[in-house]
Amino acid sequence: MLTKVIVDAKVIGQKMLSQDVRQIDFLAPEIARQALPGQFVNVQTSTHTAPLLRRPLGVANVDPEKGVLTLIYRIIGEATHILADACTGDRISIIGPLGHGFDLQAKKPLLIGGGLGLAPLVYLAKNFCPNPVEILMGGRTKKELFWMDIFEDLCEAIHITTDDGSLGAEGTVLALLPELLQKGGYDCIYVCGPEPMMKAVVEVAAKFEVPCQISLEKYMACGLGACLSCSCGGVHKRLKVCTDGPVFWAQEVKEW
Amino acid sequence: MLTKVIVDAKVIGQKMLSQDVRQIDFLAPEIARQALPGQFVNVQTSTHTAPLLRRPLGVANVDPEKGVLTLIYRIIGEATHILADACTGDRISIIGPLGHGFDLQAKKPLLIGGGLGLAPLVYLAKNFCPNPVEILMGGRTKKELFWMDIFEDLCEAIHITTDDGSLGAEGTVLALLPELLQKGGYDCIYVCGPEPMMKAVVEVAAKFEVPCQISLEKYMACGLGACLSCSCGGVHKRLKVCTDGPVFWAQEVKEW
Amino acid sequence: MVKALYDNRLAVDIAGLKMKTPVTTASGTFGFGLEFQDFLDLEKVGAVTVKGTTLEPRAGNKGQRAVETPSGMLNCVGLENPGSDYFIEHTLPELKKIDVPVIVNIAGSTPEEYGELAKKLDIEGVHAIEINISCPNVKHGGIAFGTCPESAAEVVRAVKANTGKPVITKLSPNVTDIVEMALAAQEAGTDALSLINTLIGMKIDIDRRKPVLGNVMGGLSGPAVRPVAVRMVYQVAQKVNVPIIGMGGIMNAEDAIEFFLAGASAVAVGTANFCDPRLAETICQGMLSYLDRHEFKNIQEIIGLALPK
Amino acid sequence: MVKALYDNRLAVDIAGLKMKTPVTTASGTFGFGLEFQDFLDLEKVGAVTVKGTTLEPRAGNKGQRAVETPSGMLNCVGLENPGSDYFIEHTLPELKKIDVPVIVNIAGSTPEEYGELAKKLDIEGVHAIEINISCPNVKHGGIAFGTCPESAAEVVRAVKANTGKPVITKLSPNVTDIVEMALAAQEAGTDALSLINTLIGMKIDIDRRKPVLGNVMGGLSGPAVRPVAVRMVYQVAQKVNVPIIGMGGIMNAEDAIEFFLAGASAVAVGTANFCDPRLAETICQGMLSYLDRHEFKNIQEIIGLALPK
Ligand SMILES: Cc1cc2nc3c(=O)[nH]c(=O)nc-3n(C[C@H](O)[C@H](O)[C@H](O)COP(=O)(O)OP(=O)(O)OC[C@H]3O[C@@H](n4cnc5c(N)ncnc54)[C@H](O)[C@@H]3O)c2cc1C
Ligand SMILES: Cc1cc2nc3c(=O)[nH]c(=O)nc-3n(C[C@H](O)[C@H](O)[C@H](O)COP(=O)(O)OP(=O)(O)OC[C@H]3O[C@@H](n4cnc5c(N)ncnc54)[C@H](O)[C@@H]3O)c2cc1C
Ligand SMILES: Cc1cc2nc3c(=O)[nH]c(=O)nc-3n(C[C@H](O)[C@H](O)[C@H](O)COP(=O)(O)O)c2cc1C
Ligand SMILES: Cc1cc2nc3c(=O)[nH]c(=O)nc-3n(C[C@H](O)[C@H](O)[C@H](O)COP(=O)(O)O)c2cc1C
Ligand code: FES
Ligand code: FES
Repeated sequence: MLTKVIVDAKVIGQKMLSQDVRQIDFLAPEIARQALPGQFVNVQTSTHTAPLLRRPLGVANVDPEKGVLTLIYRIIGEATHILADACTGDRISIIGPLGHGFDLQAKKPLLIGGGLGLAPLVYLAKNFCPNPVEILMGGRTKKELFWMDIFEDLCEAIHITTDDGSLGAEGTVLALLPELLQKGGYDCIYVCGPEPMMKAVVEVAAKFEVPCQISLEKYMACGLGACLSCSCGGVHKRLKVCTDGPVFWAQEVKEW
Repeated sequence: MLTKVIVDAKVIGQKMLSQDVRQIDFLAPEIARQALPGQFVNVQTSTHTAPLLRRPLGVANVDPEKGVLTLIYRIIGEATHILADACTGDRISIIGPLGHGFDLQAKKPLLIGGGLGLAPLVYLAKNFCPNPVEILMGGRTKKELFWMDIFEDLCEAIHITTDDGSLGAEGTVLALLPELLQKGGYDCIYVCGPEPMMKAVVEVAAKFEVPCQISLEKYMACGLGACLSCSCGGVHKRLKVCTDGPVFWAQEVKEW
Repeated sequence: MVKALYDNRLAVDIAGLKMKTPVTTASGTFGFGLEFQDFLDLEKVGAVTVKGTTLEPRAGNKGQRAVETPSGMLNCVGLENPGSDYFIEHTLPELKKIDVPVIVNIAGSTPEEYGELAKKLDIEGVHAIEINISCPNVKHGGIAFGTCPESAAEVVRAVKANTGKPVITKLSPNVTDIVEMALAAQEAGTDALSLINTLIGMKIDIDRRKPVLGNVMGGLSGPAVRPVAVRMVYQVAQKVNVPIIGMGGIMNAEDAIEFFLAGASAVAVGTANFCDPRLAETICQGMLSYLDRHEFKNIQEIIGLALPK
Repeated sequence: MVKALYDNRLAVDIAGLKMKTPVTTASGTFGFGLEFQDFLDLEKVGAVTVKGTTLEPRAGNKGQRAVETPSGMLNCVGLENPGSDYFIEHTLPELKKIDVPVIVNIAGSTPEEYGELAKKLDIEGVHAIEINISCPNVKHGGIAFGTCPESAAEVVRAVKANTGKPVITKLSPNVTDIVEMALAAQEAGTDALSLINTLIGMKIDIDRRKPVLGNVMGGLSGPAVRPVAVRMVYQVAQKVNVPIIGMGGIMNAEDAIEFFLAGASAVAVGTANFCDPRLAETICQGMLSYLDRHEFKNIQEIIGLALPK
């Protein structure tokens, strides 16, 4: 069984992916060796009382041999601003791996992501390699699609949409999805992104009868299944996003 | 008239004076040019809400030409721990110069200090140079007396007491004070240190009829004379340590 | 010119008290305003609310009077002030030289004392009276006026009977039902409400094994209490029809906007003055950006927008 | 062995509930304890206080349920729990395998419901009942039991009449007079008190211009509220003779010691479990160092030391 650990992880590098998105690498062998695609960690950015709570961030990649844990995050508020100031050598308390990850049985998967939802899909894509993986990603403008560089080596095909048409097809992922599902022969969809995107994808997937896994994001206080901040309605039972998820089969979740 | 300013001062260096005492130098020309011995500044160590308040630290030295402000502080709690982590180049918000400093008219001054009370005496001693200055300092053990190196070039004579006798005379500054006052011909005493030390010095000074200036320390929330956290009883009126002081003539303060 | 600067978009009128910006200063955290002149232009502050004033001078509490707590602070200054005569003779003339409304925060031990104080302050240069009812009522065993609707109402009536200035009643948050207190003050004739005063708290020095504060307990203020303050403004705004001045832990424009959305018509900067003495002036820039970003014509338009429809 | 480890210096007896260490977990912040087993040894926790349990399962509140605030957090989980039957059948057997006392926190909408729940839980494996009285009293227009002495007493009596276990009444801080509430619970027969529950607060999303929490208001917890919690324990300890479990913002051993000095006989770690899931175990080391440093024989010796003589 997996064990959750709490470690003082050493920052070993930080990289600017775009103006407000960073990749941070930690030396955290206990987590790197165990974490599965779709799981997350809970990061403490301050040893003072403000910010107080840990922040959940998806596992964007691991190198189990070197013990490296990679996270990709958007600088958005207090905690992520502090994280962006972390220097190589700093120690940051991380709890993980948390939650349960993606079901990895697919033979011909289609990954769909938008925004920072693409972060966990990196590790997922890597996990499918060398089997062919396709990804459909949506962004606002081509500036957001630095993700292309990341997925280039991991995916056989990258399908792109942008709201303004500055790269790929114009519109949301829905502009390409029906066509892809019609022709692609995918046996599973993995989607992670903003709620409206996921809801729309789930609907289309259902129409095409392709099984679909979704990765939910809810405000989390504990990440351990203890506080019920993150619960949502499942079929005949309540679900906790932090422990029963964040990854669910679309049909498991009734109310999100 | 002096103007108080608020500046984002650049850290230009930090030096370890002992295990828990640091000297930090800032580029803060507006403050360095104005500050007088005995004044203090109010330092904000966090841009988050905890620690919330600024921390008062005495001006330990200035270089008005280079615009350098020097503080010497003991790492004791949350804010000073953060300060100790500041790196060259960091910006820290400082308000100053605050309070009113020492009266500098003495012809033959005796400075008396203990603990971090010695910090403001550095700038005071420098101010008297090249006139001869003597200092009497008390510490617990010789380890605390790294101050000697600092005052060496500034003072004509350094008198030392340690509680354990490991350096200088054994005991508190009172072990040497009466003798010094008898022989020294000082026309003013300047004392800054723990309250019991200052109270004892004031008593002895009164006996020998040597005028005495004291530098008080009270918990301060604003440092601007607005909140009345720091007030104490004067003769026929209330005094605010942060604006009427921190330096007072001993006889001005009735209740501290 | 202030008018040009703020375009009048931030102007508010609190029961006849005209403020160029909707930002005042919380009593006790801004001295008499004059202490902050090195840092800001008082004429760009909506109004200066001065330290609590009593009939006679008071020396306040002994011992340590303030201490930091997580995202907040405790104080037990205890109404130290030079008294109303000193204020009128020495401080008010200085304030009169500045083009900014002055709100005088008053405190007393009996309703009569409040009334007398209100009468004394019914003079030129004083633009409004704020009643601090978080003071012990000596007639009722020292229970604060602000925790009993009848006592609070009595104080409000005493003040209203003795002044022609707008009267603002400042509510204490240390009550089971803040709405009940607000309604009592409204019925007694208050022209406006301000809330919140400090929550009662304490800290113990574990090495000395004694309370840190000389007065044992003190008032908790700062961002730590903001969620309680916003909640109380939100509750009160739904039930009263007098304007509300919101305060409690405002550190920046975003925090101030929370109070407006909760139903406040003006706000006060308190503890944050100690962190950034310029805030009472500079906070307005952030509020203007917010209005721009969300395409509101003026601050009036956002008052109460988060209240239930 | 725990005994050897802590030397018995930290053992306390709360109205018959024997705890090896004086540290329990605040209800709702530690799940059912089992969630924390990767991080600590439950047998080294003084007692596990479980999430608030109701007769029937409850789904809790919709929308966002938690949000951080300065040095604190708001939650409106709203008593989501699988109900007492599920707890007794599925959770309790797991807890019984562990050598740690279990305190069951109970909640209801009527005194009768509380009584029925107490009776159901008067079984092996349950070591004490903690009554959460911060719940709306459906018979009295939804006003919380915990803000009215009579309603609180009614609940306490209903529970006492139905159980042989030690009964702990958990007080709400949202009252004008916490001592009055404590005395009402004591007179109604409670064996111990725990305080504080959360302060009511709220936060507004200024971009959406709506309350952040699905339930509009929520409970404020964490270090922000500690000064209020310590103050209330200090006030109550001077007036009651039942033991007190103190809580509210404890982040480390020093914070815990503040509560003992204020008169608590045990403490609970709440929100801090989210920051450091090991704390309920590791905090004891710090308390032992404190006892050593100040030459106290055991934790008993420091209880109430900061109270007026
Ligand atoms: C399971 C999970 C995985 C996530 N993975 C990633 C990721 O890989 N990369 C990434 O950039 N972001 C991810 N997020 C979102 C990330 O947690 C927030 O952006 C982050 O907490 C913001 O913190 P802040 O202090 O900088 O901003 P804040 O100002 O605190 O908040 C900014 C936004 O983040 C949300 N948020 C803040 N704290 C939490 C919390 N404790 N739980 C959930 N939401 C919160 C707020 O609701 C708000 O919308 C994930 C969230 C969850 C629940
Ligand atoms: C006018 C003045 C000048 C000072 N000059 C120096 C100096 O040159 N060097 C130096 O090392 N120290 C000086 N101090 C003391 C210094 O302010 C405290 O050591 C510092 O605030 C500790 O902050 P902290 O967060 O690290 O510790 P905390 O854990 O917050 O406190 C440690 C100790 O410092 C005291 N303290 C904390 N905050 C304040 C405050 N806002 N006002 C007054 N006391 C406080 C506390 O009461 C406690 O005793 C001075 C104090 C005053 C009032
Ligand atoms: C040091 C200090 C002194 C105060 N003095 C008074 C006072 O004299 N009269 C009063 O009504 N409120 C007084 N208050 C309360 C504030 O005006 C304000 O209501 C409270 O601090 C909440 O706002 P804040 O969190 O922004 O500080 C004082 C607060 C502080 C911190
Ligand atoms: C997420 C969460 C859920 C809570 N649920 C309950 C509950 O079910 N019953 C209860 O009596 N108290 C509940 N509380 C209150 C805590 O038990 C505790 O009294 C309060 O949080 C103060 O302690 P703290 O500041 O250490 O968290 C809850 C608190 C939080 C943060
Ligand atoms: S975040 Fe606490 S239960 Fe999921
Ligand atoms: S610290 Fe505020 S008046 Fe002196």
